[in-house]
Amino acid sequence: MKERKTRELKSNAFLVAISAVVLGLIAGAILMASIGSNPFEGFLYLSKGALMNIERIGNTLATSTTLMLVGLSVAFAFKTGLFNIGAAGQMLIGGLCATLVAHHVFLPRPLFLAVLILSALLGGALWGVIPGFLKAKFNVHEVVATIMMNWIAYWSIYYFVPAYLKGPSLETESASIAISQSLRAPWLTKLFNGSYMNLGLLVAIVSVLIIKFILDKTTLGFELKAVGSNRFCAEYAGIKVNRNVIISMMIAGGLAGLAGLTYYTGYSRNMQIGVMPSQGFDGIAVALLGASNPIGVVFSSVFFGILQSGKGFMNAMTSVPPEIADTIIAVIIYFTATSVLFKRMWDGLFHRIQMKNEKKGLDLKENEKKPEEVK
Amino acid sequence: QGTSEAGPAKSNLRVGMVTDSGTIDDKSFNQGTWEGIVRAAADYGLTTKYLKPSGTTEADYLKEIGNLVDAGYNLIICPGFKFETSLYEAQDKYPKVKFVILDGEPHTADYQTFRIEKNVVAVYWAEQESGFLAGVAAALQMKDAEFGFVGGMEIPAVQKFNWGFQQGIKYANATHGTKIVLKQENDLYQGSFDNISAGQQIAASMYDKGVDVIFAAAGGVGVGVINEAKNRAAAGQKVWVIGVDVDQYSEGVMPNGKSIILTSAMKYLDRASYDMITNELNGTFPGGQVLRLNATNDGIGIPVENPNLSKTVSDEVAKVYAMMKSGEIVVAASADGLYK
Amino acid sequence: MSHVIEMLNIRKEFPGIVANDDITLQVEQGEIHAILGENGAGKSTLMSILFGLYHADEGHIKVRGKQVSINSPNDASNLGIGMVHQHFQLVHNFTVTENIILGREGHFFLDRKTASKKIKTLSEKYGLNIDPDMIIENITVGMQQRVEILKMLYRDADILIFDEPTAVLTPQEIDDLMQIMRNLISEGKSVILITHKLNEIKAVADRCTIIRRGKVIGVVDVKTTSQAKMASMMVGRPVSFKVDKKPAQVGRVILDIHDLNVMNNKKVLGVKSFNLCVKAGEIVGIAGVDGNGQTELIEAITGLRGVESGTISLDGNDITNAQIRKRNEIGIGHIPEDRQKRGLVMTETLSDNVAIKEFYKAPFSKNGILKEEYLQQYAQKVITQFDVRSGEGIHSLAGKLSGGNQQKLIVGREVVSDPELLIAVQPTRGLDVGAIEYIHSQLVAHRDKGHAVLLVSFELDEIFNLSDRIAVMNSGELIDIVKTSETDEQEVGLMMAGVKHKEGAQ
Amino acid sequence: MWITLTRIFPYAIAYTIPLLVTSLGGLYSERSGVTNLGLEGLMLIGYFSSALTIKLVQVYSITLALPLGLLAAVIAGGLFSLLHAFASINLKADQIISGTAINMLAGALTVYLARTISGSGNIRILMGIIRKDVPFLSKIPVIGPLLFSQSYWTTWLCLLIWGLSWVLLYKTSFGLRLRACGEHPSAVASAGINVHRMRYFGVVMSGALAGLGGGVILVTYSGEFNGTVAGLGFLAIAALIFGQWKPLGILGATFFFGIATTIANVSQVIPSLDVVPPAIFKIFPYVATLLALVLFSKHSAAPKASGEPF
Ligand SMILES: Nc1ncnc2c1ncn2[C@@H]1O[C@H](COP(=O)(O)OP(=O)(O)OP(=O)(O)O)[C@@H](O)[C@H]1O
Ligand SMILES: Nc1ncnc2c1ncn2[C@@H]1O[C@H](COP(=O)(O)OP(=O)(O)OP(=O)(O)O)[C@@H](O)[C@H]1O
Ligand SMILES: [Mg+2]
Ligand SMILES: [Mg+2]
Repeated sequence: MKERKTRELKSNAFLVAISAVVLGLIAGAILMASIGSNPFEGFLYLSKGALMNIERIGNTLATSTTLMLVGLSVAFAFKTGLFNIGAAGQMLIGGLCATLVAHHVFLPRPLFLAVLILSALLGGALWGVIPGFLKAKFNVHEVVATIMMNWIAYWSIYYFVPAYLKGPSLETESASIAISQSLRAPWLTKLFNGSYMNLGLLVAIVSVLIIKFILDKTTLGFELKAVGSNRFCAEYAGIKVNRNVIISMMIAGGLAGLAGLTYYTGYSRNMQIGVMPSQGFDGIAVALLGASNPIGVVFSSVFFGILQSGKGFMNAMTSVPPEIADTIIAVIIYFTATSVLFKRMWDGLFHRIQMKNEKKGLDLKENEKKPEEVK
Repeated sequence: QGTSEAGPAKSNLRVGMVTDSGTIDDKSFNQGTWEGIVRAAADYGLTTKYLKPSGTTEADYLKEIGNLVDAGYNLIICPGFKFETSLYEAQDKYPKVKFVILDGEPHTADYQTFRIEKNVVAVYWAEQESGFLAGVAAALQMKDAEFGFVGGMEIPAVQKFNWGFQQGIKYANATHGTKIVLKQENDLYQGSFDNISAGQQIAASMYDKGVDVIFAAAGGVGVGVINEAKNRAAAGQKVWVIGVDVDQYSEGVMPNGKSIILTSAMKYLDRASYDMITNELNGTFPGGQVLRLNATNDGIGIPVENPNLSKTVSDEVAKVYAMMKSGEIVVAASADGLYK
Repeated sequence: MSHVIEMLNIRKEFPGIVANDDITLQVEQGEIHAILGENGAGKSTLMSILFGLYHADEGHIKVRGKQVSINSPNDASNLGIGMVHQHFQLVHNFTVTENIILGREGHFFLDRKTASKKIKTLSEKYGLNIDPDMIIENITVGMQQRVEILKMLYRDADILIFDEPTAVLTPQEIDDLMQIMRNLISEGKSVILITHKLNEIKAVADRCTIIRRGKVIGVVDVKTTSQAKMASMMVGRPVSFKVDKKPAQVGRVILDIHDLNVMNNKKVLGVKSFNLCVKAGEIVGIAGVDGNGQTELIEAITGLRGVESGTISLDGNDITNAQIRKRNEIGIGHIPEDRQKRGLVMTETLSDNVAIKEFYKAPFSKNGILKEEYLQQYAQKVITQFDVRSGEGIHSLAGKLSGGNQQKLIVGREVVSDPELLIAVQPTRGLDVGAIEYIHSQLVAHRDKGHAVLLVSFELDEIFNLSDRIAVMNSGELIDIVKTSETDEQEVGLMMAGVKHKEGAQ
Repeated sequence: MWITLTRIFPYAIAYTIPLLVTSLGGLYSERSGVTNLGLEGLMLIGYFSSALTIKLVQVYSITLALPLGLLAAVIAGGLFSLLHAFASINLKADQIISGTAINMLAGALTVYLARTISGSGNIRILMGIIRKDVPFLSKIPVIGPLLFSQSYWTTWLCLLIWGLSWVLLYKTSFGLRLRACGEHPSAVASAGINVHRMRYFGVVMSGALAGLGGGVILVTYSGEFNGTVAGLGFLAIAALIFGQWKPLGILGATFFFGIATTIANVSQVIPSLDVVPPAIFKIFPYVATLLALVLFSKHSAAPKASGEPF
């Protein structure tokens, strides 16, 4: 009786994520109510704005696409114990490379798409590999390095685009990319009734599957995870830690570069200067809420996509400012960061329920035993 | 003005606006447009709404237009040339909705095809005339001084202000004997519309170098310029700013009640949005047309009431304005022989 | 005869374990009172309660006859209780003075000069020999410990707790410490000493409380009790300190180290002109006090640290600059010193941990794709063979294992991969006697299969029990290599202190 | 060149000061053992609350409005940082994630509130602080025109805070304890000091000072709250590292950033600076930080326990 081994019910990542989401939505509701709006109406129009018709669903998915890839990038880096806060810069550079290709490379469509995707991948990877290298070689903390890289990308774009990619008259953005040179596909646009839905979603989904495969099934994933969980043990085991850090940041950067691809050559078809893409930071939220799991990232990116995509219509129908969506996301992230709280709460709850059940079970057993003892 | 007979007291017209980069109270482009809408709404009892897009890409603009349309808004006003390509698509996508674009006209992204449908009105202003008037007014008031120009981004509307301004100074120097200097190094575009600190630091440098008046056509960068001028004026220095788009007099007011806004180069944005709404209510929406507002149709000007300009200067400018109306003075909308 | 400390019927529970179960400890004024117990017996927990770091679930504490409640180290300190922790509580980049006055600065503005003078005086009074203006990271471990002692004296502590103070000291430093303790007693202070080393208890303690699994087994008078008696009380059965093993069947040279120089973290030579060879079929033990270059030597052999000069060859291959993986492939197994830091990935499953060195090659994987099934079978084999106990078998996370089971897992992984050279560093640190016996037998079995074993241990007993030859290290140098059968602990102890064989034998 | 220098120096100093106090805030937090990546957000909180306060008060008294606004910034920043303190000290959450959450929360919340308050999201104030030459001192040759002319009183306030912080950290018992918390918290605990309380102090101080930094931006060169501090909070963190977690170091680092940014801003107006493309000046501080990190990586002076829960 002393060493009773019952499997204790434990809260899991999903439960924690849901708790954070619920609290985020509640916080949103309180904020809406505090300015005299009806939260139910707010959420109704928010979801309508995102999902009301096929076109809006397409737009929501197009928004999610970029978030998904950034989220995947951040999640992948997390798995290797790195915090990639530089997705914004990697998006910019990936997007810049893709935009250059879109303007200057003319090839048959399938080949062109391959080159386009590759260019964004490489651009992002380059921007990711630099902090990776600095981390591996000089132990420069990747958080600071990637933040610096963000601003370097920002100002490089700021001066590069007007100088080399300027449209006929616009100073603030690059020349627009022709549909045929972009990720937009006429059949998709038609299917989704004229939305911005583009081939990026395919890129994102394939990336999710590849990353999931790499992490779960390959020796590379094994190494990366080992380095992420305990770099000292990995080193001891003969795994080249530095090489893995560099590879990881390279892949993470590449994924963020793809996010830039979907945003700048799929969603918007040009690059704006003086804008740090907010997806770079929303992607952190996506990764955290998705518990750094590729499949989790898919769900959380769609959820955040709905928030981002539906807020405009909500603003049109009610007096709730669209910034409520960002506030909800931020609250969710705070609660994800403090998820220990929920873990304790749920574990405590489960524990109590279990104790109760166990007690019942014990009582039953004792009842069963007694007659035997009497015999 | 006879607005009472213009339309019914209550109407099912719902007027929406999508803001350009910058906010609704930018004391400039967005605000001017919005003020016209608000005035019309008060006069005719309309429902209005503006949406601020989350980005400044074509997709972002189209999305907000779609949101307004789906929310039942049937006249949508879009301030800024940045809406040109989104409206090119929207005019076909929402044929039942009326659109007004200010400072631009619908065309494809590659500038190959310009097409304006019956549900769209495009409005342009002759900013160069406005800049010219402001230049003349400032020159006459200051007589012997050094001027500077700070633009936001190098886009046509801003450039035209600059070119007109330079021509105005030259005109005043030539015909009224003023001695106004504008050095090339003091004529620049900062490169953004939102970098307040850069605006402040540039203005400070210019004032330090002896510039007395800065014409700021630069959104948030201009806010920095105005802040710097206020700071110096409060410390007793004689420095001025020329405002842009709307009468920015109140922006330059210091605690002592005086304003450092010498005058403003205005284009009557509010009038455009107000008039288009009126037209729509009267059934005279000039769909398919490109309107050009200038001196001849009172589309531009400088503030009439302005304590910072003397009576004689105001009178003199009024004469110049009249000559502009009559075609006696023609202001070029190009940089010929001027700083960029 | 008065009790300066009385801890009565103390009980302390941690989730899933009763660390202290009805423990009573009575310390007399002016005595050195030892506490003896296996790892995890609850000694540190008991002292933490006395020092106010933990709060007892039951029981109470009397200090100098008065019942007290100690809720924080401050309370303890105010009662004149001071503690030298197992891990030093010193800020590495502060001066000695700053560390000592921390929390007792006196005024709002620091007065380092006055404090420094006071510390100097105290240091002289107790023969501690400390310069108050040195920075902690620049002084030796022994000095750091004396700083800890000064910290207590500065706070006017007269009840001093030492938790395993000698684990990190050289024999000379241990002798000094014993002397310091005697000085303290003669100044009227009382000392509680926790140590695993029976000879130290014998040397200085007056009485000893023995605990096992959270319970007090007895209190003995040290003078009249033999070491064997104390040991058997502690473990609960007679302890045999000997391992059964046949004479070694020595074969070819497996590890050959020639004139090796290795830098330590402070960028000075930690290993100096070192020569050693280990042959198949023998266990060579490296004896020495912690910090004398063992870590650097092992890291150089395993490839975790670069070599300054010299050569290392393994089974005839020069591996001086080879990659770690290459060394593993040629045949190095390594039971690392710090199992939590190096040995395991705590957040991964047992099966992944078992495969961590070999996952990349067949049959664990093919073309970069893992063979999950094989991984699991293999892990199952290892944990069955080495009796690694866990909640969910191979799917448990390594971090959920107890310390002993973690160690068994590592030993299992390294032994099952059947390396030509098995390097075992402190292989039984933190283990109970049962586990120790098992691991010792496995090391001997590995030797008997014709492989080489290099053992590093700071416990002389372990070295003597297992080794066929003993290499003694001091300040990075090889003092000598002797056959176990031809030497004794005394001689090796002298050599560990740097005295060469011949000088010692004079 | 001298004239150019005297011209841009005062503005470089003005730009440096908000960075300096924010970085100083980061120093308190890191020294107490808590990494605060949320400085950007905390600055924003200060920026917003000072704008709001000044807008409300300026209609009664313009002279009172500015100091009250700064006070509000300090208080609001301090209060908001409690979120980070609670997460990283009590809940032992990942401090980098918590800091990121603070940034996002502050960014979203301030703009949300500003939009419901002003409709636009911008809050403009009537008038900032007027620059003045410091009497007598500005007449000293060489350093007079460089340091003591055209300065805001907030500059001297912030420099005073910087000086007092140096004294507090290095000359007092409290500072000794605080720094010890960032190096070896359990040593501090065993000396009978409440580590959590010290860390709360560090974090709240970082919030208060970052808030002050945001407020200073408003009352000096910006004049309006517009929803972003454009990465200055991150730059302050970079300065903290660049300055090797030392008050004098961060003074140098922030001034370095200040002068680089000012040169980039005004290079268009000053012909002698126009030869170098502004892109170089804009990118320079970030590249320099990366290089500094590489150089210092061997012996980083980072507080040893910073970022680790206790
Ligand atoms: N904070 C804690 N939480 C949970 N369990 C703990 C905690 N501290 C100690 N324990 C457990 O309590 C038991 C007693 O630990 P303690 O550190 O007192 O042992 P010890 O006798 O000092 O051992 P050693 O000789 O290894 O120092 C061990 O099983 C240990 O794992
Ligand atoms: N500080 C701590 N906090 C929480 N749990 C702890 C702590 N220290 C130890 N434990 C838990 O207490 C248990 C015993 O740990 P410990 O490391 O003392 O093992 P051990 O008694 O040495 O093991 P073995 O009996 O196998 O030799 C383990 O389940 C461990 O996870
Ligand atoms: Mg143990
Ligand atoms: Mg212990």
